[in-house]
Amino acid sequence: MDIKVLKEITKIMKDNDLIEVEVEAKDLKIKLRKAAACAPVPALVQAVAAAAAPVAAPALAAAPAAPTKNADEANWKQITSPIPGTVYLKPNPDAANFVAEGTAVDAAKVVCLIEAMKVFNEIKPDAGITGQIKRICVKDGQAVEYGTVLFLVG
Amino acid sequence: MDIKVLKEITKIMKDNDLIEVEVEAKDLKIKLRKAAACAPVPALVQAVAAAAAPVAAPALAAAPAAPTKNADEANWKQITSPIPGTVYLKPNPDAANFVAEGTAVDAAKVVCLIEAMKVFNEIKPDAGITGQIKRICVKDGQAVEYGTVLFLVG
Amino acid sequence: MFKRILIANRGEIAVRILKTCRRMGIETCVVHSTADKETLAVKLADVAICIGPGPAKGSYLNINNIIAAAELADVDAIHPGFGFLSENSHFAQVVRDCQIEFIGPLSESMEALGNKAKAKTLANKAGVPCVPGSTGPVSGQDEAIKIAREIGYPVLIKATAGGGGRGMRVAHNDASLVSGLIQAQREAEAAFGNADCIIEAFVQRARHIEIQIIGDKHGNVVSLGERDCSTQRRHQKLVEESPSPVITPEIRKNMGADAVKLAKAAGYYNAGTVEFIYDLERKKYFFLEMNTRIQVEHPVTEMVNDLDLIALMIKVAAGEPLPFKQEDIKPKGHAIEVRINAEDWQNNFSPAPGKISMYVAPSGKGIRVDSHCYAGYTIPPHYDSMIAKLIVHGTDRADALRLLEQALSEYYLEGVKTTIGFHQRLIRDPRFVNNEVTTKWVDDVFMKQ
Amino acid sequence: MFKRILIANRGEIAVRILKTCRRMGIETCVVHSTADKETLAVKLADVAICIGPGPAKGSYLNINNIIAAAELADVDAIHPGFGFLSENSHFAQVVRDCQIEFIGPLSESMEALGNKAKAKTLANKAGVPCVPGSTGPVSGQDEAIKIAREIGYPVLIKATAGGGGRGMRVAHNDASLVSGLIQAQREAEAAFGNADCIIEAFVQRARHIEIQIIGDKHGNVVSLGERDCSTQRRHQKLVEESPSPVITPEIRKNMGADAVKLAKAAGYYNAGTVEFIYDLERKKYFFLEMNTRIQVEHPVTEMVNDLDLIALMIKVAAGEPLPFKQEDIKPKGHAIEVRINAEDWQNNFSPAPGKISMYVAPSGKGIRVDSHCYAGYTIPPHYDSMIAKLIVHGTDRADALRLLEQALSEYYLEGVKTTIGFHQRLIRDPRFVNNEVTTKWVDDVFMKQ
Repeated sequence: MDIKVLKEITKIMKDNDLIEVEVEAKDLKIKLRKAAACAPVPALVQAVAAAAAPVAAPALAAAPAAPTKNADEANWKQITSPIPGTVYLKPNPDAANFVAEGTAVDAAKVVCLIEAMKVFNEIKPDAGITGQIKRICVKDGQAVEYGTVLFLVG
Repeated sequence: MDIKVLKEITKIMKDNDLIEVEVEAKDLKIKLRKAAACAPVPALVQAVAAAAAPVAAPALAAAPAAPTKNADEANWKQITSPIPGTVYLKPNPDAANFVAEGTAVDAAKVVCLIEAMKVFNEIKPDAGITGQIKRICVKDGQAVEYGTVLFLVG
Repeated sequence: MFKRILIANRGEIAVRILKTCRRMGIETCVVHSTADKETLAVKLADVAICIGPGPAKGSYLNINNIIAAAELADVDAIHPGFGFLSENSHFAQVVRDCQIEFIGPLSESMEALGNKAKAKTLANKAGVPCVPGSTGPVSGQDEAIKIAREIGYPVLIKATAGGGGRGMRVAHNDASLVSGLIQAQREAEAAFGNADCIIEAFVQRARHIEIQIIGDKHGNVVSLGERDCSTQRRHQKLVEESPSPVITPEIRKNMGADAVKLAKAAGYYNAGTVEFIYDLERKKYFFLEMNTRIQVEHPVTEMVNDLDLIALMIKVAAGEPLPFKQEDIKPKGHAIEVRINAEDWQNNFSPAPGKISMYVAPSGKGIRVDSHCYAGYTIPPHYDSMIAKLIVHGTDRADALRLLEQALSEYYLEGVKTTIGFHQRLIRDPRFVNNEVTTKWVDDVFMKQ
Repeated sequence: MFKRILIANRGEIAVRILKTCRRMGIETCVVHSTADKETLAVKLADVAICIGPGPAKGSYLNINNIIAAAELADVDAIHPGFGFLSENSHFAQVVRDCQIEFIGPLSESMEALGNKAKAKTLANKAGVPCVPGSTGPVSGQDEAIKIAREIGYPVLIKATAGGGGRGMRVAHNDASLVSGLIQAQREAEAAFGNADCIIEAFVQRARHIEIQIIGDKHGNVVSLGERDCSTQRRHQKLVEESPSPVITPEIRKNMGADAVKLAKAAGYYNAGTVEFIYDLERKKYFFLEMNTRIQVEHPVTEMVNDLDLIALMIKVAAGEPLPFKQEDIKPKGHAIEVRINAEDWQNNFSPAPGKISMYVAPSGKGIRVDSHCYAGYTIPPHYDSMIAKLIVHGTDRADALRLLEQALSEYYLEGVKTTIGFHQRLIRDPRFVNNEVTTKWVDDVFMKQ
């Protein structure tokens, strides 16, 4: 084995804030561990396969929403509540939801209503958020605050 | 395996703040662990390289004494003060010091006096501390407290 | 009594209000920005609702979102604290229009007294002595020069919508008056969207003395005595104390009566502060302005009167009559407050936000600390730099100063620069100890030595 | 007055003593073990000296090292706090032999009153009522049975050197007396190196009431009123209050007079506490023992009397006469102290040392917290588990309980388990509120429900 391999791995560690790396070649076993900010290091171990390819840092979802499940999710965008209020997913009790998982959305599409001060505010994705609804993060009638994640769009 | 490899690995460890390295050659097994930033690193982890001899753990000097300078120092033992008081390095003002750097010491050798409660307490190394005085960490007449490092012995 | 109160503020005053609510058995809803998720009030609140991003414009000044939170949390009343929307009469009106009680005066009273020129007119009518000068905004340079010559130089140029020293200039002659007026107007336009300025006689050696008043909805208004806030830096109060060590009992009594007179003239209720300037040469006081809200330094008044001003505000807002009459108010001892800010006082008091790594506040008899900080808390850069208010209450001023010196020496805080060192130096200065301070002293003398 | 005092203790009492010293302008030297390098007193002290390893035997009980530190720091006096060497008459004598003032009573007084059998003899002589029973250690089973039959079962077996509930047994008949005596002697021998036991009548429904006294070197001894510490778990005090809600003014007066009588009989000076058991059935009190030092619960007495007991201890140690007479002592209001410990109270109060990650103590009028803890502080496993003493002072007991409930709800502490939840539940229990508690109630009723 060449010492250079070790050096390259330590560089990857440094660049990705990893605190643990395990590599086992010939049919490959890789184990990486990242530093938890300050907390008692939770075992967030991600097994990645692929020989020499650089390892993507497992981005933590910023929001206290649902935990991310796969690599795709890291790229999903959030539609958040601009105001504290009550979420309504349908225009009226008897109607269908504005959107479902898979619905295509853009800045023109009403995705839900948030009632605040007796006013039903139509919520649309911010400019730049286009794609399909990947997940609905709130329930009909749920109270939300500023910044609560309503939908994930991918 | 060449000892140089070991040296290079320990250098990589030091440069990258690693606390654990495992390398298994011939078809490669590598394991690296970095110190978690905030957690009070509990296990004094021992670095092991391939099939070769174990590498000494980079022991942290427990005392707030002088910073260690070279690998040898990690093995030096401390003679500490058992009592708050005033250190005297010589038996009387006109005499020579009890010990100098290089003096051989063992549990029978008086290395200094600590005056406490008008009594001059003869300080000798604890049993098991033998070797040469490597460094004198206090000055004649200095006030010390319990645990103050007086001498390093190697 | 209210069942649940929304606290539309942050920092130590949010904690202060929350504690009184809890003591009264009232639930609390604390609204906060995304930058304040870790503030103490959020942790202590019965309900905490995020209302917007860090910059105050989107959160603590966002009327829509605050009202939305109030309806979501189903509160009976809103306490605005100080700063932010506390003196916004429109906000008070919106709150009341939503059938929620605004814990403060009527919007009309806020409008009548919150504007300096209007307030001065009202004070003149009510017979409260004002600094001689223009009775309203000056129309231009010519009128300014005419008035300045009448009252004699030096004169002070002040923005009617101003506060905190912005939009203020001193002029010593016609030339500096003209240039000062232009600058003040420009600054006022930028800061408050209103360029109106008034002109008045400038008091050379002044003490800043203010009267705390409280009124109920039944027409009762009582003065709770004065606070002397003369130790200022660039018009920002640094130290507040009560009683004032420089005025006579007679002046104290007249000031209090005049403050009550003014409040009554405006149909005022709830807590308010009537600020006066006291001219050390003429030994006369003049009405400066009125703050239609609770003030940072209110604990000074609480300590000498042994009462809870926030509780009184809530009670009178709920319609209760004041539980005392003017003759019941008998302040005891001497209280001093200093503001502990996260500022590098040796470097022009520049703000020093950051993470507090170690925090132990002083405690003990006669020592009070109002704060929202704790070890591990990061002071966000969006808001003011206040860490805590340290208030001491002694038997007399010397005793209070001893207590203050001790409390400052016991304040154990690491991680950010603070003004503790400034206060330690200040209270050992013989001129401060001997009450030789004027409102300009810190700027002109103390900081230059 | 002393120039520098050595504080031979740790935890909150070290901070408590330090603050009073600072208030009095006296420098402080804090000695500490290697496990206490991060404690607050070390950070606040003028001089801090490490005297030994974590286990108390090598540090806080190491007389040699403490005296060495005292000479190194050149102190005038040593305050022993409570626990550790505070009741060690040998230590007091060594200190005085070194020309350093021991802030406490004479060694002779400590010896006369620190031993329970001796103290009881002295009390009997002085005419202070004692629980009927043996006047000294029982020689064996036969004498024990004879005495027990004379005074009637149930009887209590107590180690003369005991404390904190160790070496204590209740016997309801001859058989349980014999086995209990053996157990108590064995326990006492192991814990205190002294197997001597006395036997006395067992009071079924008891309140623990104690009198705080203070004496000067001029023969004056004054009672500062009582503390009721009946809420105990396994003989460990949990809550202390003053005044006692169950005794009459007459009993209070007699208890105080008897406490003073006993102290004078022993030539006692400085602070001390005379503990009584109050029999709720007979409505009589009996002398239990005397603690010849400051106690954990002393703040309760400070609050109702508006004085600083630590300052008084220092002053009388320096030779000053007491600044008041018995008739000047007029306690006001009602004070309650609860001990906040790092214990898992739902799991048999097992100690729960560890790191405090978040710490904000309650504050406000009538609320006092004595503590050495802060966020980031790790409670070492070597010593007791006390985090803080929370003391409230209200106008009456109901007011104090309201304040206490609020203060407990404002106590914001994360990282370790605490007894806050226990106290919250306790003070809502109607039997506690209505003063139906006896010294056994927590063990026999409250913890079993």
